[in-house]
Amino acid sequence: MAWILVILPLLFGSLSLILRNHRIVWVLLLFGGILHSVITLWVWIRPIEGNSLVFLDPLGMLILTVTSALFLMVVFYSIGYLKNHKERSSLTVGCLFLFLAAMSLVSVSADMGLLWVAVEATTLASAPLIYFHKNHQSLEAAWKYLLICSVGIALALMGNIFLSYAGGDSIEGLYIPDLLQNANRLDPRWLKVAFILFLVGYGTKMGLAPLHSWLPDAHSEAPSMVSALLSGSLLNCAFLGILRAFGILRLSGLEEWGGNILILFGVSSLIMAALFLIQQTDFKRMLAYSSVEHMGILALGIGVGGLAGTGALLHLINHSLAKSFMFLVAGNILVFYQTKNIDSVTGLIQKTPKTAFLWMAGFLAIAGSPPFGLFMSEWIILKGLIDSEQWVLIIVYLLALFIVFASIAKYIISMTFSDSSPTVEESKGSFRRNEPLWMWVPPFLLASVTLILGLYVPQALLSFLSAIFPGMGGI
Amino acid sequence: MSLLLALILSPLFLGIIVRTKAFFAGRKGQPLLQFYYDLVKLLRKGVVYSSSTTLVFRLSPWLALATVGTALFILPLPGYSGWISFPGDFFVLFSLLGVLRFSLVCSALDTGSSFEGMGASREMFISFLAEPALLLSFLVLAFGLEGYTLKEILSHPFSIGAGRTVALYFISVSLLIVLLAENSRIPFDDPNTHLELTMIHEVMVLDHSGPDLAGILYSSALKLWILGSLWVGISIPVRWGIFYIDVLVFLGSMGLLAVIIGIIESILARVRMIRVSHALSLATVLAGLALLWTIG
Amino acid sequence: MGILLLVGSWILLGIGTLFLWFLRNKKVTHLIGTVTVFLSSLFIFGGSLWVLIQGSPDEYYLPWNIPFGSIYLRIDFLSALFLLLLAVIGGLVALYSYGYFFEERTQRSLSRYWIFYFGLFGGISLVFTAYNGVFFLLAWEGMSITSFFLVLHEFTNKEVRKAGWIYLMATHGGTAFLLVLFGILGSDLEVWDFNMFQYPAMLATPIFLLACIGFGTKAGFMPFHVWLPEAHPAAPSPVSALMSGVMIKTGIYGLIRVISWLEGDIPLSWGILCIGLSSVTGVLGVLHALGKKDLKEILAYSSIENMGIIGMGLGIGLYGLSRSLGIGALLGFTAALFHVLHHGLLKSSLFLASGTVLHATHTRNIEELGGLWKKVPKTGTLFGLSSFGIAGLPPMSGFVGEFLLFLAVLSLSIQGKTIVDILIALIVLISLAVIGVGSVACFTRLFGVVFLGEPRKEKTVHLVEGWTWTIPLYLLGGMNLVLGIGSIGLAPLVFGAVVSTVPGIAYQTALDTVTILQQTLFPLGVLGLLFLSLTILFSRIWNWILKNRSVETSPTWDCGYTRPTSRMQYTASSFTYPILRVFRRVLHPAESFQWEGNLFPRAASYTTTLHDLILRILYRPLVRTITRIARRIHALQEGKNQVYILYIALTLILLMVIFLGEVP
Amino acid sequence: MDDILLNLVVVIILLSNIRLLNTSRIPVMIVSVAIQGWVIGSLPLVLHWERFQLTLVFITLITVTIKGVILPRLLNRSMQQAGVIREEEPFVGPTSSLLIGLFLLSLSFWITSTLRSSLPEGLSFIPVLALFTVFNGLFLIVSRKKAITQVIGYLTLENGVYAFGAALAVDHPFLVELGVLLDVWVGVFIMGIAIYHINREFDHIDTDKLSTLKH
Repeated sequence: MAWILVILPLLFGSLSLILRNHRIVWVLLLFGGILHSVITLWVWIRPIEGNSLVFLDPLGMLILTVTSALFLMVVFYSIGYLKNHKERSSLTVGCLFLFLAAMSLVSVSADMGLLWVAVEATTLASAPLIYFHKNHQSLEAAWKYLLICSVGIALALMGNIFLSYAGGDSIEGLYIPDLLQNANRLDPRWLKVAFILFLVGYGTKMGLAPLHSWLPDAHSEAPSMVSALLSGSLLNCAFLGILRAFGILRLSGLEEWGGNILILFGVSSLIMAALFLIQQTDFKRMLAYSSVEHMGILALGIGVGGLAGTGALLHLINHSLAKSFMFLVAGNILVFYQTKNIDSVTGLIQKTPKTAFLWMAGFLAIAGSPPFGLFMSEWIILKGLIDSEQWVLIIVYLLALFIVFASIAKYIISMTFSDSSPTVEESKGSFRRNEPLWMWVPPFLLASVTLILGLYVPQALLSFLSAIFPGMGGI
Repeated sequence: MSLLLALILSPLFLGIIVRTKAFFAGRKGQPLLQFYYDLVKLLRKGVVYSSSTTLVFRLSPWLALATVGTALFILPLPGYSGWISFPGDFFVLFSLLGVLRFSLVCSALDTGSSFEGMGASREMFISFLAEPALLLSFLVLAFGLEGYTLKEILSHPFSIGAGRTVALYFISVSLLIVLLAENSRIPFDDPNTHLELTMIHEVMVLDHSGPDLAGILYSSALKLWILGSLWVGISIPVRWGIFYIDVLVFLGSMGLLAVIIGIIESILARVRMIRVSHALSLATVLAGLALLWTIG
Repeated sequence: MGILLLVGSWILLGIGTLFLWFLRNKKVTHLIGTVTVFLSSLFIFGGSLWVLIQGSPDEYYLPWNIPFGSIYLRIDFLSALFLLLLAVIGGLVALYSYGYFFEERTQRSLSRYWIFYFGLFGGISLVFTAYNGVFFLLAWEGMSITSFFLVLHEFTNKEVRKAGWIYLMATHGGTAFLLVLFGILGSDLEVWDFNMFQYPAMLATPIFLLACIGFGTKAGFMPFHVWLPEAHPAAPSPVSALMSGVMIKTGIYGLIRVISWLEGDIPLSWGILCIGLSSVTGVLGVLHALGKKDLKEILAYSSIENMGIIGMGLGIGLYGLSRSLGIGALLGFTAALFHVLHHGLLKSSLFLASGTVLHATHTRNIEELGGLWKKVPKTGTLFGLSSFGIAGLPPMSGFVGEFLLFLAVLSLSIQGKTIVDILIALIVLISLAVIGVGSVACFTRLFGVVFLGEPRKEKTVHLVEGWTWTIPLYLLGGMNLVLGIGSIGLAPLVFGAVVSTVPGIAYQTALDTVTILQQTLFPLGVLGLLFLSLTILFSRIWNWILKNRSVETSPTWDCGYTRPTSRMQYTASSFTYPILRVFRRVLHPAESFQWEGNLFPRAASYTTTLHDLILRILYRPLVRTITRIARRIHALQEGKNQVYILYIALTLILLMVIFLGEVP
Repeated sequence: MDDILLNLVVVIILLSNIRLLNTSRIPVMIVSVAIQGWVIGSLPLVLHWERFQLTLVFITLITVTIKGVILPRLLNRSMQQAGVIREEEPFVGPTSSLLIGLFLLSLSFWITSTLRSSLPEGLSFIPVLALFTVFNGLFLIVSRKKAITQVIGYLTLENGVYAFGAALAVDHPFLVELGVLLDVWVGVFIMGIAIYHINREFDHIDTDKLSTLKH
């Protein structure tokens, strides 16, 4: 049953690669996206038991749902976006579907090996998407993405091998439920190495500093809907790998040890992101670095555990929504101004009010200020830190968040409110005022979801999240 | 009673000062009642208003008189309670002097004359330095005598306690300095100079004429009287408990104060503007010393 | 009932927002905006008045499905007092805005203004009524963000954008501290309702520090005040009026709330901390106000100074509580609340008047202004009155607060008797004296230079004094005068708010304080009346004297100088130069002196400019350092793939070495 | 007989690594990677020949063909396309590379010291070797400029990983191995394409010129 979630996009992808007519391809895209999300919903309603390879546990469900929802939004956006790039439609759509398939596989796979294969597959499926624009920069970005992530993934494979060996003869294979059950019978020495390898491997993909180096390039060069998927879903998938490993580690009594490493990565990512956001000149890179920062927050929260862990899982949802919608809006700005340079974008609010509105709202959202969901989740994490009395961490966390807020605010204000010099219209022949539906409806929907999550967090959701890891602490 | 005394005798007070100075200069000097003649003469004149002035300018003499009048309701005879007396009334007294300052400075700025502006600025400067000393010394008195009202403070200053009487001397000196500064006497200002660049108080009222000028002059005389009686109440603590004798004593000591001021004015020279701050900070330091004395 | 009225006002605001969202007509938009705010302010006024009259707090509880959150609205006396202030100022400012924004260019900017104004208005009222931590913080942030957009109203100006950014930074940073504060207070609580908060004893001092920073940023305590002198000049004047009149008071409100939660004995550090912070705030604030040349900047600094006075009141209160000198404590808190009301009324009216000046002259530099009284007499009169009041002179209400503070200090020193008490009293008193005289100097300067004398630069002044421009000023100024004289009438409300909020007050002390208040406030009122009647009397007398005299006008006497020009007037900077000169070691006013000409004097110019002390010695260097570090760090990402992979390898090796490698 | 074979394997792997380190001619590198592929591909058989299974043979065959035949051919082709046969001025010259290689070897000895004790006698050297190969691959990627040399480095890395797999996780579903093969294969395939594109875009494959995106 769970296979459908993988096979279906695979099918659609290959179809759209075969028949190259862009209209058909668009229809396929729309249909596939909707179908996938429908199936995901159905899986929620009628839970299914997995087999030795695939299953659907809460964690997987979480990632799967986020991915599927984002994909749906991206579908609407991309159909509008591809109108201007008809010739590349079939390849793009095909790769999008393969990407979706890979990500769904990641979230449903019940075997660490399969998970690993899936993560590698995401790399391969998304590389052509990053190379969408077919110019020097995008090529460079794709090349870096490919090489760095492959290296990382190779390390993760080593992690798999070590894990299987840590199991010894007692545990057959890498079936996650088995591992979780017999976690205490794993050989800690090998398990530790395995975890470090997983962390570095999947962490490269997830963009934890200092392994994040591919992330800004890829996000800034890829077409915006792809950046949205990369930042909103792919990073989560990589994080899922780490979470699986950490789950095993927790049960084998190494929680403290592993948590410290995670906290280390979280802090370093927070600081690096904050410092790199100062004096940034490219607004898509700005968003990318903010992703690094949020990944750091996730790592920190999980590492600290307790309430912070639950907060981190909530933050995962919020960040995916907010960041992807921010990337979509950035795509609009890119379409209008034909530049990613912050200084040459002026007077959004006068020229494109809807986009400006969304851009401002998105800023408030990703900078973690009310009434958006990220405020809530960041705050729960802070509460977790306070409860565990990690005063130094609290200071670092708040300071980094503040610096991030300050620098992003600076850019956003100058872009949105600066006086629009007429030269912009004159020089940019392609400057357009009208904002078609596809440009602002999907981001608007995403934004409203984040908004709701900021003002109303269902108890069901919270209990669901806090049940994911036993003893993760609820509210 | 104190109200009437002040209203009647404050110009005479000025007269005594002038006479003392004349005596020391070896002149015969003007009659003691000269200031009454001046006031009457001014009241009979007409007025000339500057073309750039506004209502504020007209308001100033009224406000000045009203302020001082209100203050006189609070001011007690040393040892007796004023007409209106309540905890912290001396703070009200000082703030009323602030009102007087406000109206005068505004009227000075209203004329748009550079000299009056300068005078206003200097007035502000001096009071800025004088105010802390004044408040501080009264805090010391209130704390030392455990009194909230002027009556309690002025009735028996020397009941402050044997060890602390030194504090009273400090305070009376610093109060004297403040008195001279606030009423722009020598060494801070020369009330009867005629070079505008050096004047402070007088230059502010250059444009007032006739009844307005009379009002201003009278109010400043009253101001001098008020501060003077405060000083007297603290520094000359002779109380018989019999009202009329106490009144006579008070008047005598006021005369004494006038003579003292006259002597000071005739033996001291006017200090430079820069040095004013030194003198006034000295007053504050003295008050501080007094505080230490009262605590320890 | 009170809550109902409040909710009604919020509903009203919501409906107004909907209208504004869909309307496209300029006039209608403007009208709807004004009317909505005015009506809802009436609602709020009624609600708070109801609570005050009925004499018992009014509350409403509804569970809310966010972590630690609940919709818990509560109007007690304290909230009611602040709500009254909000209602009065908010409504009048809205009325003023009607005239001020009448020539606004586009409908969109108008509706933007009004929607955010609704947001700010409603946000503040929520802050005053929210009784749950999360709810409060959400309202708090909503207030901050909407006010940020209001500050950005004239965003095409670069300065405005910078100011907006600084304001956003300040308010957000402050909120961060509040988050930690509530996190600590609400530890092991299911729902963060205010009435459940209690202190972990060993964290008491850090908690108060957090509160002081978090709420003090909003209130403008030094050194967290930097946003005020930036945001107030940048914002349109009505907005500055609302922000300075009410919004910064939310900081004070928060501080008082934090105080109200503590039970048992208060650490001495609280009072001392608060007093130290706020006396520095007051003195430095007034000194900066003396040195600045920008009309609204001066007003902003004077707000800071007044916050200092209020803070000193709170500090005395806290100190008195911890020394169990109840009377002094109560007097201190009462003084603080009185001063809150006073400053709210007068500062908003001053900002509104400055708005009229700006609208007429298009400059904020007071060195270029002058003689405006003759152009806008009503505004001039009210500005003069307000300056008089804000300088803390009797019989205006500003004096009542300072007087009560003085009384508090007095009773503290007399009853306390220990050296620390005396020193505290000394500090407060000295700073009170400096602030008092300083503000007199500052506002005589401001009023005199802007409205009196002759215009220093010939500017095209187009006179605007419609009734919407002047009525708010009249009402605010008048209310202030009434409060000053009839303070005895207001005292029960304020004192009730204090007694109902401040913990650990014995019944007897309360009674004694009441008697003291009666003993003092009544004579104050009498004196005020006396003063007014004397003034009127003298004016009558003068008219009678001058009835049959010659009253001529001639140019100002300039010591025989034949052609006096307006440029010969004393400038604002030289007016306060002597005072600043005393503090030049601290403030470092930048002086520049040009003097061409060798033997024979030619054109010479001398200017002094005062930059914010804290900004100069604290924030600028900090930002510079962080930026430098960031630039260094950027070198890590030079684009070479090899290097990136090197990072991965190094990370791997390091992790293995640190977390695995043990020497065999 | 058995340990002779093992020692032979060890020696070959070590030598190939060292050769990779200190040569700058790409054909030579390709050849040594191919040899390494042969040996490491045949590791499972060598290590576990006593429990002789068809599956083992099967895996070995596939691995050897891919690692030892197909990939080198691919690399050769892209080398021809790119028209480069030498790695000019690498970031780290051959001699110093050797020194660093020694350092890496000792490092991998130290890191695996805790693990080796828990291994059966015959296998105890494998972690060292494999880890060394992995580090070696990383080092090649870091220290060389040409895209193709970096691919070779990546291959070496994969070899090391595979060595681990072959040594430790042999009695395990073939998922992992298949994964390896698939991914290596596709990876290199895509990289081949990428190199082809880089070549066409920049008419060189010096990846250190690919550094326009920074900060």
